[in-house]
Amino acid sequence: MAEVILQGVSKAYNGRPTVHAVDLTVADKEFMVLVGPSGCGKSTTLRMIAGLEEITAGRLLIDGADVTHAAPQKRDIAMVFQSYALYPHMTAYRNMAFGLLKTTSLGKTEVDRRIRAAAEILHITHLLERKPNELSGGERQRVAIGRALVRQPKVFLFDEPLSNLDAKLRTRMRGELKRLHKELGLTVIYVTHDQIEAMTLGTRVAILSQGSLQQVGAPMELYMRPANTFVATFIGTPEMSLLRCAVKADGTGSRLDHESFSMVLDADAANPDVFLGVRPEEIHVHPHSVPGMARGIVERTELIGSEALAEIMLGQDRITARMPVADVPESGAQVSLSFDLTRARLFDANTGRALAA
Amino acid sequence: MVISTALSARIREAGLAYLLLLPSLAFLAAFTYWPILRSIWFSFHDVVLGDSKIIWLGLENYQRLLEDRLFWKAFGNTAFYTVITIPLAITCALLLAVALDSKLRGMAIYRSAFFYPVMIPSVAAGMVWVFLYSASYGPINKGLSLIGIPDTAWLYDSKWALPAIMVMSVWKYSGYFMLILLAALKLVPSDLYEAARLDGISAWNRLIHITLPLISPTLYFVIIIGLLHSYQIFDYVYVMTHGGPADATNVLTFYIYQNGFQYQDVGYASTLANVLLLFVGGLIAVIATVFGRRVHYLGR
Amino acid sequence: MSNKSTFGQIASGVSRRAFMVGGTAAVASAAVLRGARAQAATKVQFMYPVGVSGDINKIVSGMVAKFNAAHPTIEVEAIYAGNYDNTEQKVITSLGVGDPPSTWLPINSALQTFLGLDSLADVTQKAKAGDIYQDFLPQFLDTCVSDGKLYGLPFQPSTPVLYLNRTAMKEAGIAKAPQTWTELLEVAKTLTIRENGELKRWGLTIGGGWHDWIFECYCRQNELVPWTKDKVLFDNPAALDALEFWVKMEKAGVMPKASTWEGSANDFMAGRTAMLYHSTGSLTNLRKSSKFEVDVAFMPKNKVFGAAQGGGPIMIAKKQTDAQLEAAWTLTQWMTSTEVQSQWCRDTGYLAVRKSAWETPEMLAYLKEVPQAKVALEQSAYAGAFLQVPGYHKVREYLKSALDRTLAGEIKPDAALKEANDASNREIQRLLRRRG
Amino acid sequence: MTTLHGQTDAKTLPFTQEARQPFRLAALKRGWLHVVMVPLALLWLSPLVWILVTSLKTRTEVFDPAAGFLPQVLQWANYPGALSVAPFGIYLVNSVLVTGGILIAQLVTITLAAYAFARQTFPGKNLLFTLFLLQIMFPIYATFLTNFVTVRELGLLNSLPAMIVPFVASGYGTFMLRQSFRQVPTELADAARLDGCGHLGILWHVYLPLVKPTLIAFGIITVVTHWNDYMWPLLVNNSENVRTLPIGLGLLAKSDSGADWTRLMAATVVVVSPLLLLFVIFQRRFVDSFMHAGLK
Repeated sequence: MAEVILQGVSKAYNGRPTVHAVDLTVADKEFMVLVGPSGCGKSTTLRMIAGLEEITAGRLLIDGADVTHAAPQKRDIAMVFQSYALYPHMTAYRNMAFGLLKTTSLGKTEVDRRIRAAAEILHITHLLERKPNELSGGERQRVAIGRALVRQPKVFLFDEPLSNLDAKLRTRMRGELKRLHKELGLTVIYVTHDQIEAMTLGTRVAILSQGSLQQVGAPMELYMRPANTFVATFIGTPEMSLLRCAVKADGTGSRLDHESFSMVLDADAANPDVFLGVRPEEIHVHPHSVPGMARGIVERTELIGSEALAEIMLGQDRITARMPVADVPESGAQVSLSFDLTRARLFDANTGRALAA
Repeated sequence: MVISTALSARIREAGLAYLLLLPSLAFLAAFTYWPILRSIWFSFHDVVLGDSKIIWLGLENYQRLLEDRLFWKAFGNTAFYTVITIPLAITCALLLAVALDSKLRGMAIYRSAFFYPVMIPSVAAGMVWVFLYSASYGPINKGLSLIGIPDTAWLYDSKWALPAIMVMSVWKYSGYFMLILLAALKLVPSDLYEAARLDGISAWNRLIHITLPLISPTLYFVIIIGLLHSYQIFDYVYVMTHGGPADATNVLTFYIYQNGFQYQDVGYASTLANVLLLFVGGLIAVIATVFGRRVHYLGR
Repeated sequence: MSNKSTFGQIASGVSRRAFMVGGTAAVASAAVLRGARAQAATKVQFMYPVGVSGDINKIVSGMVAKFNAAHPTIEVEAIYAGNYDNTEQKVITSLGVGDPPSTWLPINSALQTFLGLDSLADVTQKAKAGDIYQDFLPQFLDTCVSDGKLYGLPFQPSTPVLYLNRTAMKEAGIAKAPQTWTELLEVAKTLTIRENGELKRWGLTIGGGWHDWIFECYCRQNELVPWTKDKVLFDNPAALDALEFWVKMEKAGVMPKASTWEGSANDFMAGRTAMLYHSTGSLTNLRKSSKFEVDVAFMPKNKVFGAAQGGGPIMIAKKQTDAQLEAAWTLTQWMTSTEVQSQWCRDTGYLAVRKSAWETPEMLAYLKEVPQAKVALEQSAYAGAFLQVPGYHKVREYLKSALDRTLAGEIKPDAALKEANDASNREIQRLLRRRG
Repeated sequence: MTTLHGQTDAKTLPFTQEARQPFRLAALKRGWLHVVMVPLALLWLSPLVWILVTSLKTRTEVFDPAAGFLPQVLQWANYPGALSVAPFGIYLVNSVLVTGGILIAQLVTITLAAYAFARQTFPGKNLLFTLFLLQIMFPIYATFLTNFVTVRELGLLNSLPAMIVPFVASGYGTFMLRQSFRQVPTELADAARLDGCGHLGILWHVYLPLVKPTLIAFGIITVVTHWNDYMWPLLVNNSENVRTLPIGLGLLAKSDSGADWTRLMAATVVVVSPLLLLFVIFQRRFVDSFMHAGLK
């Protein structure tokens, strides 16, 4: 098991750049999730790590060795594909054995031992003699993972492996993957477009947008301290509300002015134009008019079981608040709002970057 | 340094590709391109088979072609044959393939029944159909008389001789296209049909909206091959009618053969062959642009 | 289960070995044969078509084997080359690369084509040294003559004849074959059967595909040889008269507008047509394959009897060593010798080229058994060569197209013949210009 | 183990099979399909029936309208009669060698070329592909003259290779196989690369097994085409020991006197039988191969 280092890794197709100088270090035994909307370059980055795509510029190191231009099989990695890519003409057993026999000089008994062991872990021992078209989606998924496991590679690469499964199965496989990672101490790089998957699986998460790395960090860190508005809105459901405000000097300190409220800022802010980012759970809704508080009109409410969401128009901005079901205001009602400013985040309105709090 | 490594990888890739093409290209060069080049050169000359004397003619052969009544007749016959027979045979083949792409009892027999005509040597097949088409004692006329259609000597009649050969071609080649389409149908993933069935889509719509798009690469292939296969009509014309009666069945490939081998007029035959090549090439280019773009590849 | 597969392996192993041994044996025996004559034998090829019976392949091989046995210094290789067209193409292709066979058997019409390629050995002097000019039937020998010089020897001549369904004629009360065009039309009318306007039997069919050959016979019956060695005369009134007679027969509803060579023979055998113009070469096939009695008659005359000869001579390549030329000539003479011709005639139905061949005891016995065979011989007295012009293939196509279109009613006879005539002469001129 | 496997197949396949039918047919509907297919198949088969029946008739029976459809007495002698016109044994061996030679050579050349066209990027790809198609677009008779000269200069006239070399490359096969290769999901190739396969390894382990139906279809077609080749073999070969079956057939389909029907049909049966047999065997393999390869 080993560390993976990307240094300024870039990809261009026919001169058109698709991945821009990504710097990323994946530590040993880490579960690193690459997440982003479709077309953000996450799969391309993964395929570059796998050696399936050429690296246009930059360096890639696995376990200290420069493998920027090494052939895929020389990188000591294994990959699980979105469609599983099981060889349809081979049994599950042969699918798992094929790469081992091609890339290693292991004897038949050792190969068999590894396959049996992996099958045991994945509970697919009884499926080994079947061909892929005789397996269900979840079973194929396990075989595909098994094929990667038996290789005992330094790094596991997963390319949206759960996206072909139904919701229930997906949750179960998620738990299973987490278990495997923990029990076997794997180094994993995992691509998904699903932020919940990213948050639940990753020891760290790397967020990509338009070919550029936006932020890398532990899931909660990303949630609490997004580096920019993209990360802020991408992570978390419902998404963070952004309120357009102006910072004004005010003798001793600064004030944050919104069209429907104004408040004192503890710190100075260099920029006059900012976004105030507030998560739904940081907004408190008061049914009655409270003097000095911002006032908004409830547009829409949604009950989602244990709690409720309300969309509220605050001047020109629409914000989403979360609250206990009992406290739900009626649509069209005027409400007073207060924000839990201990976790308030300010973003530069022009660059979207987070401002030091 | 890094970039040059990437570049060299690409050069290696291209080098391997050329290496893979080399065996084919070597043989194509010797037995296809060289004859085509010679044919282009011949077409500007008076060349007689068996005679080493070659006389420069310039464009005379091409001029002759424009004024050649039989060339235009053969051209028209070829076009007529192609335009009718190919769609007919392919439709027939498609329906057969779809019908036979299931676990029907006696499948082996059906498949063999529709494919065997491809295997009958054209000499023999042509002769058999000469008999089938005979007036009065021919089985086809006997059959047709049952439904009140009067006796016709199909191959003796300049109106019917070409359509008769076309019907025979459908018999001979449907099985051939069927086989290729059947191979393609085997590759269509089953879950697509399941999904469509769950959506309550009718069998006909499944054929049109799922099967056809999914086998479109093969269908595209079959259409082009069908077009080129219309060359095969030569065999039947040669055996059954020799281009007659009244040139009604003279088609371009037969006319090229006649000029090149029977008349030993190699220069003119080459001219005809070049014109046919241009024509068919143009037609394929049209098909490729119109149809090729709409082909769906499963493998992206 | 495992037993069975082992057995299978052994069996297939054995059969493969047997196959290999067989292959080796065949090669070995061929090698031995060659080795035996290796020392001084002159190698000569004979390229021939198969026109009337698949057995010809066997017969020719047998003849050549016999010849080789009798001539230890000559080794003849018999090469089957398809039909007449294929044979001609094969010979001409090999001529093109300067490597022609020593001898070959084309259709007699190809004479000018081969002369145009300067490929034929002149055997006039050699022939004069023997009895050829005395014993060969002159009408056959003439097919090998151009400008008074002899190129090769006739080997298997044929002519069209009129085949008659004797049974049908008896039923219709017709006692004898039609002698003239007028009688032909009358008899054909009588023999034509229609039921409720639908045709059941034609009176007459002219074998399609070679109907230009039969048309030349009609021209000759009008005292016209419709060609000279450098032009055709299709626009001659005598030719027009012949075509108009065809149109008249077609209009009278006694014969089909067109047919094919295979189809017309089938039609006759199936009783779809009562009379048929076809080659003498078809005699055996028609006689053996028809349920009824088949009779053969002269083609009816108009002004005179007349016929054009099909079939072919053996030609000898010009470009070869003297030894080969000598060997080729020996072969050609042997193939056209009295005994061989008598046998060949009886085996195939082609006409024997020597007078003496017709007088051998075997031949006399055969004629007694198959008197029809004699008709073609007698008719051949009125026969000449068929369309010996340069580029005869193309000329044939022009003429056939003209005949077809006329009978189909697409064009008037005079216009059709004029068109065919002009197109043909243009083509001949084109080829002659090359030569000159 | 094999048996166990077989059982698994038997249990699961009918399900997959059923599922992948475009028209799911209840038993009744199946019956209807037969109602359509049986007459159609019979119609298609009728010329074959005529060939078989005629091959067993006497010559007079063939065209005698009164003779009835079936022969009075089965004339088995037509078969030895047909075979006696030429050394069919040698012809058969040659046909097998020539057809087999062409097939093997073509499978090698088209597999390599089709892979390059389907899955590799290189300059001039489209131009080269068009050049491959030229082979099918140019009328074959127009190449005979030049190829005759070439074959002669190679010293191959009158030999089995003369009948093979012009057909070693196949634009047709390349095209057909390229279409199939392009239908194989690219992820499978990626997976194989990670499993340590180079281009040739991917070709051999992934692409070829998956396009087996296409390979078999192509094989059948090319075998049939060259098995029945007439003009070219006739042109380049002279001696009996290098001739092929269709030449023997040509002996019976004579030009001068009308065909020798009974023996021609007997010879046709003889020439076609090996092919028909192969087809019946391979069309099973054709079905099987898809069952195990069914792409997902």
